[in-house]
Amino acid sequence: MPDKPKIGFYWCASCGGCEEAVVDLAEDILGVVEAVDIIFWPVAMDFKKKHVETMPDKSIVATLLNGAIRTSEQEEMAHLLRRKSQYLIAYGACAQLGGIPGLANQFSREQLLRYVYEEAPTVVNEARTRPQTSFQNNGHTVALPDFRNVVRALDQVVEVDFYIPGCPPTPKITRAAIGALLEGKLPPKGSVLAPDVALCEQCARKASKPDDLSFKEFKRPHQVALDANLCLLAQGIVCMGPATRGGCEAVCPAGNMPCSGCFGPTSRVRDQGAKILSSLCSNIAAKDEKESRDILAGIPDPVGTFYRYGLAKSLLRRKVNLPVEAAQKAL
Amino acid sequence: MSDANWQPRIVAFFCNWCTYTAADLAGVSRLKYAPNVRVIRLMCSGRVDPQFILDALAKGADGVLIGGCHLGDCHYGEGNYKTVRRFQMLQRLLRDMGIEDQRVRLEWISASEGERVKTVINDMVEQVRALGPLNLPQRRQDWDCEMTHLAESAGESAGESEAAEPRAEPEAAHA
Amino acid sequence: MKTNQSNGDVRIGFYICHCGHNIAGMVDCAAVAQYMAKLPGVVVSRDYKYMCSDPGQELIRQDIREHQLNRVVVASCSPLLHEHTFRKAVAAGGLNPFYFQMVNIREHDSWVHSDRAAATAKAKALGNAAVRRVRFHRALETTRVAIQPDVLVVGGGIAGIHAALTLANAGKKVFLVEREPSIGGHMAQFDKTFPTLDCAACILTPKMSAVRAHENITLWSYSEVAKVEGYVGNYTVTVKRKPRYVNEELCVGCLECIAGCVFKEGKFPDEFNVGLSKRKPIYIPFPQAVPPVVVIDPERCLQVRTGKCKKTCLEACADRKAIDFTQKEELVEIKVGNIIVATGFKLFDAKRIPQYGYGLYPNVVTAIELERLVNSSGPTAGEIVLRDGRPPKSVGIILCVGSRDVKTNRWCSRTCCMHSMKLAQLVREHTEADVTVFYMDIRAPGKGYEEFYDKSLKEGIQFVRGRVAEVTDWALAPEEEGKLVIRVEDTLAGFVRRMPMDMIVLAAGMEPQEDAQQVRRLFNMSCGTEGWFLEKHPKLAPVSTFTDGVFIAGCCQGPKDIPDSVAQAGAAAAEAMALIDKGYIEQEPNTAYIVEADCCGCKSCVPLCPYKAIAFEEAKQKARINEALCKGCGTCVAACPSGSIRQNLFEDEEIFSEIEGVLAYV
Amino acid sequence: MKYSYFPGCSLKGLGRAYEESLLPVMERLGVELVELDDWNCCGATAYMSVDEAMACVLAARNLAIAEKTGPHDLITPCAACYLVLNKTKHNIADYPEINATVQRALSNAHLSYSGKVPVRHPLDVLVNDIGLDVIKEKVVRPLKGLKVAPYYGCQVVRPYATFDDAWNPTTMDRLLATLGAEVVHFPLKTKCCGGSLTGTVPEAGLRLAYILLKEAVRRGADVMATVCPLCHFNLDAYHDQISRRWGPARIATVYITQLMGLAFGIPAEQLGLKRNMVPMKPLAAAATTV
Repeated sequence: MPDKPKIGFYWCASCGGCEEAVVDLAEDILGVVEAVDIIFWPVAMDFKKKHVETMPDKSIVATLLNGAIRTSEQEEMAHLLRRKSQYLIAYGACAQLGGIPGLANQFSREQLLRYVYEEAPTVVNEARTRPQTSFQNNGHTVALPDFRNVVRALDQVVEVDFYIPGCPPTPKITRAAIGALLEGKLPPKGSVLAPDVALCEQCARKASKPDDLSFKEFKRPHQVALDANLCLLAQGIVCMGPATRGGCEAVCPAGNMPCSGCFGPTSRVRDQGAKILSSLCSNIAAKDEKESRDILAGIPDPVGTFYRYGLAKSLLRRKVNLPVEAAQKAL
Repeated sequence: MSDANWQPRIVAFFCNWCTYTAADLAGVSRLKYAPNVRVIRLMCSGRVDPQFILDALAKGADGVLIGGCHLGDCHYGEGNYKTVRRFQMLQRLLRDMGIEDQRVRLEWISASEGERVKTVINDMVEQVRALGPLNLPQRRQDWDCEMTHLAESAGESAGESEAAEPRAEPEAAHA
Repeated sequence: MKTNQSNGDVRIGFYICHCGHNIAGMVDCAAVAQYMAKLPGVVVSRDYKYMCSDPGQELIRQDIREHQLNRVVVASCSPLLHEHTFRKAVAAGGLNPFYFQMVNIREHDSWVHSDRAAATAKAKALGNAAVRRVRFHRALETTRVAIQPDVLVVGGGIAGIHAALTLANAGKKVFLVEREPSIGGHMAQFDKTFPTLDCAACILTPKMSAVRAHENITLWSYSEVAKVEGYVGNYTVTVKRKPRYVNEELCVGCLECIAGCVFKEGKFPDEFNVGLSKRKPIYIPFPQAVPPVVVIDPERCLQVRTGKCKKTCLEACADRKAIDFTQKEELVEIKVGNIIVATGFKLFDAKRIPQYGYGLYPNVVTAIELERLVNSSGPTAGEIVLRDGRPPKSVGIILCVGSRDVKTNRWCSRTCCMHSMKLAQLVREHTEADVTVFYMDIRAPGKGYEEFYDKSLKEGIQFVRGRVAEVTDWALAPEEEGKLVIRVEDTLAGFVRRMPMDMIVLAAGMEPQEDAQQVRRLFNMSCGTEGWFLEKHPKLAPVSTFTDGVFIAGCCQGPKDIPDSVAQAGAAAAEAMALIDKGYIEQEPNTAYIVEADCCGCKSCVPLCPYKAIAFEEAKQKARINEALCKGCGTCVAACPSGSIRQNLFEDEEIFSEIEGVLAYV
Repeated sequence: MKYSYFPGCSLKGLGRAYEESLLPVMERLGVELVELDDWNCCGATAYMSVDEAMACVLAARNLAIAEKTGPHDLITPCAACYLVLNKTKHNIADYPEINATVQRALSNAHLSYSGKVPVRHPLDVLVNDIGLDVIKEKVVRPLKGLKVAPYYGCQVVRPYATFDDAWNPTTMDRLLATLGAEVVHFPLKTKCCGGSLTGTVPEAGLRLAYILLKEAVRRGADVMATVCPLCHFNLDAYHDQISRRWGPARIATVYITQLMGLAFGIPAEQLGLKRNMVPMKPLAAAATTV
């Protein structure tokens, strides 16, 4: 019998949720295991990097890589897996868009390290010790990867064939993607494996949408008791649905929370944040500039709200006036 | 990063009915102003998608100028009201992203205010000159240098994703 | 995110115009052409002396054929000027006219810069943008919208009257709306007109009655335009008809009611005689008023104000029953295809220059007041007299009152010189008085005007050159006692004069109407900084505005005399007729449209359209744009959060590629 | 209410009556005037014509002291001082070179002037800050039947017509009406009083003064009201010479503040009225009774 197609999973800067998502396939995972030969999955199986290195190039049919690229090690693995895989698939919002880690592009590496290792209220670190890229201990050298200045989406580091969106991707689109992969029914390279229509279409609250979304104030979910059926925008809640690719079947609105945009924009949009900003602001009901300014004050953190997942892939990518500190020298 | 012969580059979006016409009037009146502004004509300032502004900055503009009819005078009634509301939010966003207010300006210039086109442009060019280059493509390059000690494929693939941007080619990154 | 529209073998022709020296003088056209030739897709790149000339256009047509061009870019003047010309040329070459893009390197480049290198660089950048943009262009069709043939004329002064008659005589239906109870405007108040000295009434009255008699003209006096909606060819206008408490159909203008009014004497300042005489609450503006119908002043009439009056006017009117106190203000809606705005001017208020003593010294009058005094149907039946009834022995006329003055109005009111010389001659005719005209410059540039100036000199009218410092009543010499003294520096004689006068006439200049700004907004016009309505082009489109189908005539566009006003009115009428007789207007195909498959139905766009062109289709749960209603502003396109609304001629990728282009060339 | 107060030389000398009447009137109105400490010559018009920059330095020292004295506006009753201080203020704002000279000089004197402190004329303050209704309340002896010709002179409204029209000011007219006086129509209200010409070229200067006096008489005025020490002097001091040249035109000229004092019921002798060369004829009986 011919070899089953080889599949790899890997994670970079991510929370692990995407790994969970794979496991969320539940019984279906068996079907997958049946159909494929998982040759690399650090979370679940004991394969080492060297195993991958020894494989011939392109011998892995597809690698589903989740997480953003933040360290030299993640970069290196991305390149390695790129070389070894026929298809490299960015799995989940972090790999596709930079995701939550991408929000760190508002700060310099120094700011981040200082906060995390010195200033965070939960930290006790009189010695002000910071992670070193290498560390000597009786003759042995332990090396740590270099922490980069910039958080990157996978395709900002290596070429990517397909994207499976979501934070995390839902079992349904994961299943569909793997299915398509196995049946070789793949769309053109570079496609996002999800519908190209914005979320409202799938949202159960769509019917309750008023014809005139004129915003008199913006509220955040914790500030009000949300009506479980009424369109969230109609309740003055910033819902990214209209600017976000569908495919998740509006699970967040179904859970009485607004869409925060994890599926990223449609293929027709270059900058998800700019677009939702444009549509929300256009619909503000204000007499004068002062009033509109006051209404907009209801959105205290535009970057965090409009680019919750997409900052690294946005048109600006990173706070522009941040320095680029020299790479921490690796040995 | 500013060099001696650096000139600010400003992309302007002018509405067809007021500001673009005012710029024509400035021309007919032979008013002289700084040559740093490149005007893109739209029918209404309401057509100015915030993406255009971000994209212009991302592609190397040092500033962006939006020109529309005075509030209440919009040829389409209220297009410019949408513009000003988007602008208010965009300006906050830009501040958070480290871009100074003076780099992105919204000005109301009516068809008869040719003189104002001149003063606004000269004024803005000087302000931006004072701020120095924004030059995001260059900054991108600098950011990405930290990757280039890895396999050259880094360059290629990075280049891939940056294809839209001139001057971000990997070989440049190596330099 | 390139779309397939950019695919296919794009073959671009680029042309840069020298415009004689206008562009070539500041932009190195050859260098630009060479640069453009190297850009991807550019098959032909030429520079030529005059692209808009026939040979220039022929060049485009030939190249399209010989080089199978499928895109054309012309870098020359403003698209607002010649885009049309070149689209036609492209079409003549067998291409869809919208495969064309124009680059403005004259108004926006060569004319406004003085550094050749920089101007050339800018031209390259703009050209680069156009070449990148034009690849995305698609074949588009212009849509035709039928033109509603009726015309609205706003303002019943000489300009409005002439425009209305011209159109009506050409068989067009005209609505003439006048704010005052009668048409006629300022001209009706004049006694004679320069330079021919023929009587104003004699030439105006026939035109006024013609208006009334004309079957194609609907005259609504004592009415105002309240609302204007729609666009060229299809305006919906709401007219507010103020109650005159007199039925226009029934009133025969016998004026019995005026005699019968409970007020035995006229008690209120008469507008037509600028307050020099008194009228009753029920009155007729002036004998030749059109419509020849009385009007009741609601502010003054006891019945209207208090409801308590013997209403003797009703008895006087008897069985004609023309007087109707039940009249209410009514709003009438009409549909017209074109609008001619001829709302005229307002006289400068001479009180604003206190040193001339108007309102302080009774014998300081304005030119229009003197005009009424000279007029045989005026308050003094044509007698020029001082307030105490004596005829003046000396009259001084001061020019440029409120005009050509940084403290008031910068502009020249253009008519005061001639108007004043006319009055001077009339004063000489009617009285023994010596007349002195105080001027800065005499401006008599019209046909027969300079001759009129000579005539004035020959008739012994004195001219003193100098801006008058003040008019005062304090006497130094005995001969000044009891007189008004003009203090002026005689800039020809070179010393300061004190000249005692009996009467002083102030030639107050013209100003935009009080409500010019509201009117401008009403009709969506622009104003110059001074407040005069702005023409589309100072030379080539003097009666058009930036709003198609709205034209301006007469003094609302700037100070001018009767001949010029009439000429403009004729021009405006002709412009309107050109549109009407064509029968339709071609609409720029810059409409927005929604790609149904892409729309998620979020409704963000629906409330944004000022023309209600966006509807939400419940059946499909998607928004749809009615392109017939869309005016192409693009606001909804910019606002669509999923990028599902697109705009013809202004597609996202077209604009993104322009941005790329202007920044590509450093 | 509190104001800094710059009297200038006149109010301590020839124009003493002006200060003598101003202070009690302001006191009645509850306005506190803080006289600048160690003020100096304003520079007057003469120095300006010799060396404008240095003249500004001179005036600016007073402004600097005012700024040091406190945040409140600076009142200066003498029309000449009022003009010079305002002109200096403008020059400092408009001409960097003058500003440089001034600041250098001031810093040597350990002073500085940032251009704040508005320079105000009492007429402006009385009518626009204090207000006519407040003044009306204080009137105990309305100047009934007293015909007054309001004479402003040139400097309070020209070239800086800050609080009134340059051609036809009416502030004093309204103030006089509030005091109960009958305001004579006086179109010469801003004509030249002769200025310094009365001393240098009398036939020209005094003629101008004569015109004003004669017109005031002709228009039936009992008295002329003024706000400028120099005007007052020209109109009060030369009657013998004037009548010798052009015939009599005898009429008293007093400071507006003196008339206010009378209306407020302040005894004449406390208002410096006795210093007038042409005495003001006693107020009509009607007016003197409360």
